[in-house]
Amino acid sequence: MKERTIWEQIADSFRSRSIWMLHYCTGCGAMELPPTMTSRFDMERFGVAPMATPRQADILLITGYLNTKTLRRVIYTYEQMADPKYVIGFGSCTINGGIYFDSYSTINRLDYYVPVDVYIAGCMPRPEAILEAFNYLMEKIRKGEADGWKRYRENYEWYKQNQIRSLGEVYVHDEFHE
Amino acid sequence: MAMQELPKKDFFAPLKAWKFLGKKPVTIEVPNKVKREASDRYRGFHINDWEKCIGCGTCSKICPTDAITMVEVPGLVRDHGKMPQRPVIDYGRCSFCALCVDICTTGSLQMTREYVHVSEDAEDYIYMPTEKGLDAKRGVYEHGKAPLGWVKDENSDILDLVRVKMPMEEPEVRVKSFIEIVKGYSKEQAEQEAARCVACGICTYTCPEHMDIPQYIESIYKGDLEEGLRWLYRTNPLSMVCGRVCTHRCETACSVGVRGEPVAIRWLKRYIIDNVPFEEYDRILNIRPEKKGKSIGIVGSGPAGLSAAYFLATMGYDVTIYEANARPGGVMRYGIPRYRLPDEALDKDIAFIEALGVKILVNTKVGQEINFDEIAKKHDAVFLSTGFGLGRSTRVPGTDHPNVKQALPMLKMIRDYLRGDGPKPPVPRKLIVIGGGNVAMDISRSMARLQTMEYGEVNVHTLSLERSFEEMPADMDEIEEALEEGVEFHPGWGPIEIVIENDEVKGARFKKCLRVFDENHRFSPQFDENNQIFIEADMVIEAIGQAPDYSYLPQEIQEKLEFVRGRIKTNEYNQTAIEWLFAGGDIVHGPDIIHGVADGYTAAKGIDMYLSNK
Amino acid sequence: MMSSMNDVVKSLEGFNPFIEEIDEREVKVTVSPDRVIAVLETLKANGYSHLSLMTCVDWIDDNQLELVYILFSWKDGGKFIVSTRIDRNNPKFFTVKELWPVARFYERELHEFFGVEFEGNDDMRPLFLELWDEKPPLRKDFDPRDYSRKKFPDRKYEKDVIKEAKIFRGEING
Amino acid sequence: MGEVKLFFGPNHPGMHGNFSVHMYVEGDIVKRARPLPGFLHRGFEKLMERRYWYSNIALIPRICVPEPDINEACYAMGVEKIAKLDVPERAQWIRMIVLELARIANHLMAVGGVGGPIGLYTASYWGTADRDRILDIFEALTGARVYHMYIVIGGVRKNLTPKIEDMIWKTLDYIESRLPDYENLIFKNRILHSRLKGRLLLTREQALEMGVTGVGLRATGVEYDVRKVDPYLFYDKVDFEVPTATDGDAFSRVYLKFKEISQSIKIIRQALEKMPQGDKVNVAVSKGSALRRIVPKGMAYAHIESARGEYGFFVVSDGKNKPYRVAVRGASYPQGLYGIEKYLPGTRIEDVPLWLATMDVCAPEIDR
Repeated sequence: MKERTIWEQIADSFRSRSIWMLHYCTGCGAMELPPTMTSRFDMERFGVAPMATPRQADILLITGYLNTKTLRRVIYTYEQMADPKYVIGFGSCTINGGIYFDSYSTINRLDYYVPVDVYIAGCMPRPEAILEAFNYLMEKIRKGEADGWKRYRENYEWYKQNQIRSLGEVYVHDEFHE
Repeated sequence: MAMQELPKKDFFAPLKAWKFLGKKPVTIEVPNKVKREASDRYRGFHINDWEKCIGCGTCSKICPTDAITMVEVPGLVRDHGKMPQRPVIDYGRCSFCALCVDICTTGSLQMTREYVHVSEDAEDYIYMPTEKGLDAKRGVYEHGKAPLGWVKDENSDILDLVRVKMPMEEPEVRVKSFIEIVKGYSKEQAEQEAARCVACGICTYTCPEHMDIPQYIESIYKGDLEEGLRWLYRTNPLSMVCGRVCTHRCETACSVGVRGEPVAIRWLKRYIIDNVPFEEYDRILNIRPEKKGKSIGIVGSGPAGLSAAYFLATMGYDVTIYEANARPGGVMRYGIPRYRLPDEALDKDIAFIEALGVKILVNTKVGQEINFDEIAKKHDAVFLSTGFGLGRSTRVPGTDHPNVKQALPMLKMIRDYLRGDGPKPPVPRKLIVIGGGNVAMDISRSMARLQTMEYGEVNVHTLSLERSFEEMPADMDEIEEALEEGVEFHPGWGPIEIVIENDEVKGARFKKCLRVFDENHRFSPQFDENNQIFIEADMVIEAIGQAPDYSYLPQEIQEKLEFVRGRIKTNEYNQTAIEWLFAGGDIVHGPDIIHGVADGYTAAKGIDMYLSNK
Repeated sequence: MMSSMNDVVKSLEGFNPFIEEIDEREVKVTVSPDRVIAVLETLKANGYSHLSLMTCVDWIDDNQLELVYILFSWKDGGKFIVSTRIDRNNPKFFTVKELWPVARFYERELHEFFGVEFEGNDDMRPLFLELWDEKPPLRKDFDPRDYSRKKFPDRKYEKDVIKEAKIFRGEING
Repeated sequence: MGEVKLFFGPNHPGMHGNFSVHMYVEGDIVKRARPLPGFLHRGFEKLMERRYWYSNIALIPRICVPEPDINEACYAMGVEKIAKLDVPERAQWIRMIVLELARIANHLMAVGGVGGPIGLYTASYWGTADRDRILDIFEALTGARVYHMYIVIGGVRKNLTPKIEDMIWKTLDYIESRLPDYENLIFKNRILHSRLKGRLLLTREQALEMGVTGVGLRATGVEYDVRKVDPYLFYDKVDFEVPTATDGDAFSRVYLKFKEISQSIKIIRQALEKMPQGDKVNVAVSKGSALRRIVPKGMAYAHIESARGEYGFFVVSDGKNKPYRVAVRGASYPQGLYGIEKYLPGTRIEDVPLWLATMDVCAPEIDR
């Protein structure tokens, strides 16, 4: 890994202290996000807060399984996000397909399509585990190790090719299509 | 219900919220290492007790996510009832349903309350559970201290631990005659019992013959008996016999039996045989070997001889069996009592073997009717399976009296009598049987039947050196059934003498046995000479073991063979020191039918190899 | 069977139905395809106006698809399972969207998952799947595992789990 | 002003779950709307055919995430109906307790959920925090917070211990004590009134024609509740009311959910009192290990009143150890698909998330 300049180190340190997650419930793991966000577990004390639009968000939470239809939107969303950006994979499904390993519509491994910075074990992970993952990610950002976005840029061709293999085409459907 | 109306504008209404200002805030800092402890039943990460785990792989079968794979661990031994595999869990699949814990045959797989595992490397999510748990790496808890979460209890258990009860004749009924005790499963019962099997295959390893037990049980479960029959005949031509009287070592290894009653493998085998019509065998099994033009001689038509004959015949050899008795079958025909193994069952098995072209020459005792050398000359290879035909004696004073009998000849006499081949055996009013093995049970129960038929009451005392039923070599079911039929047991007594008055047996005296085996598990009984009993009897039957008879073998052959404690030494293909001579059954391995069948199988392979290479 | 359901069953007699009682408040009515709409209309008129579910079962061994309409009455709590079988190779049936407008979506779903065509319902666009390129997925001869293997690769772990486990157990030093 | 095409969702903070509505709007008014489901389609009905009757319990709770227990109960009841299985009485009471706790949790979440789109975040915070108390009960009873996998064919997996019973009593008391606060701070709140009152009106005829069940139907004044009309478990042995309203608007739907919480508390208390003691809480559907337990040939439809309406499982068995076919009736299927197309045009853009929130459109159960 390249040596970071002092400025980059300072920037990383700031980045790690205010990460904004994109508010997109891609799968069932999103069910544990409301408790994590609200008073009981309160993720805001770590500087993590929900954000409505991809442009302003730092992290993308893939909360569990992704079916092909969602994956297209996720790729759109991920590419819309500004660098540096990070991805957290929730639960078994993002690692190796989880319980939907034999489903005809869900993907099996997330890092085949977009780079993943942290995985959380569990089905679904508890809020404490989610907070642990946030802490872990912050630590990684601080050390400059969370470089998924760089990998996506460097291996763009590989990722694209995988996306096409599973999706046919990355394309967003319009219900009216007139 | 009156709908909630918007309250009138009240200036102070928003101030209601202020009442929470006075409340003490509840803020708990997130601890650094150990997160909030999960509940008692939490389904967290797995642990597996490697000592308890038998590697049956049931967890991987039930897993709805295909997360568990069984991986062989080098260094773990494959043993009776144990496999060297251990589960590996993929947390990229696991859904934490705990079905694996609930179905675990041994209870070794459990879940902890641990739930935090975060990593950027997906490789960290495959894991082989040990006693320590996943935290052994992170070092969150002290080693092995991750508190247990979800464990199995009797409600969550999804293994079926209770056997389908085999319908049997009532003791009062069965003791009056020699009708078969076990009635056999009905279709429904057999399918229910087959459903208990988890198809782990541990039994296959334990079976001397390595029968395809999970496969034929699955055939029963699916209702496809023809397929089941094919599985049976792949390794065992005496399924009819084994389905009734096998010592079922497989059931002692059965993984379901670790916590509950093992699957009734033997009865299921019997169910297939009982329910496929004999006429269909030829069509189903469809054995059409190419003739090889070589011939094999087999001495003795016991389990080993018949099994070898079957496998050799399927390979295309011409097989001739020499049998001393009037009927083929050996111990199955003359040893095992009729209430356990009816003649018809045996006839069916033998008939099928004969149908393959095997010649069985009965009343041909080698050494009398035909010379061994003649057999050796006639055939390309010879297989010996003459069994243990001689009884052993305790040699206490008085055993030379004519009313002190050996179990095997008595059993033979009873069977001959029952099928009308021989005279009625003497039936004493009071009988002593010395011995604690299965032969002792057989003779005790046979005599009990004869007594009931003759006098209407049972008076059989069975004494053994072993001091408890558990120690006795006989099967527990046998002992229980004998008890039900009225046989009286006296475990822990050794004979001193047979009391003879006026040339008639009056009874026998016994002394208390203190121990049977010494520290090195060698047979070395010790007695308390002061503690003696006397039991009245008109007849004493000794059933303490059998011995082989090699008198039919010519001297020069006997000299060439190696003997180890009365048994012939062979190589792994049952080949003796003489390369064309093979041996099997009791005279090589013992002590039961299934070992004989296994010997026949390996010997057939050995003979085939020997003849193909010659 | 409840008496109120019994009356309804009697009114269906003209359609030559095969009646099976599943439990006290649940009755299965099997009729030939051409009579289904009439039976559904009769049941709806008799209070069984709530279409709980419309679905399909693939009986591949009989080469048939079984269409199932489950009707529920809010009045007496009875359920009618109306069933009919159509040819699996040429699955065509009639729409019931005039009776229950929501059936339009059920029919779209069945078209997508089983390939059933509903005459009279022209909106047969895919509902749940996007760019589907195989036979209808809920048919019995479709193997989702194969499809998943082909399109969505699994992870191949490379870690030496045995070594790790032995280190955990303290058998070897890591 | 011309019509503008607007994609609402799936990635939108006002969206409930992963769901999308494509619409044409003119100004703020929706002109045409079409639902676009399928973002959560996992093919459950296919996957269930590939797993054993028993191992399906790992799969089914995932069909509906906010209230997973209804799936387990429905599936179990359907199979029990085919197999004509007698479930231990205690297990039935425990199931009722679990289902009602799930209803409370779901309604708390829904009351909180409506706070999101209208900007009343107190509701979200309170609802979610109080729901967590119920999740704590679930964790103690079933071993997991969200996916309980607790109700199985033939009963429940583990017994209800006195310790957990005590926990339930205390939590119920707590939640009951909170209800007046909810009433005051949320349902007397001006924001809620001005945003929900009189919005998204639905008449009884419209609701019945659409096939809407649950609070969406009861808000139009009918007392149609599966628990009353077609009682399952022991709902006929407990005393409870079905709250109804006549307005048929968004506000009354939310308010009915809130009212149902106290009815559920009432049911659980009765169940805890009436429940017989015992150790046995399940029976096997047939002899054998779970790998080979079979269900006799047949088909049955089991439905229950979920927090969102009638939820049903249609189960077909061909006598083997795996289901032949399982079909799921998601409670929000009519309002989530047909309802959006038919009743959203004419409303304002900001009412769209309210339709999803107050009619309880649950994306995973529509998609499956």
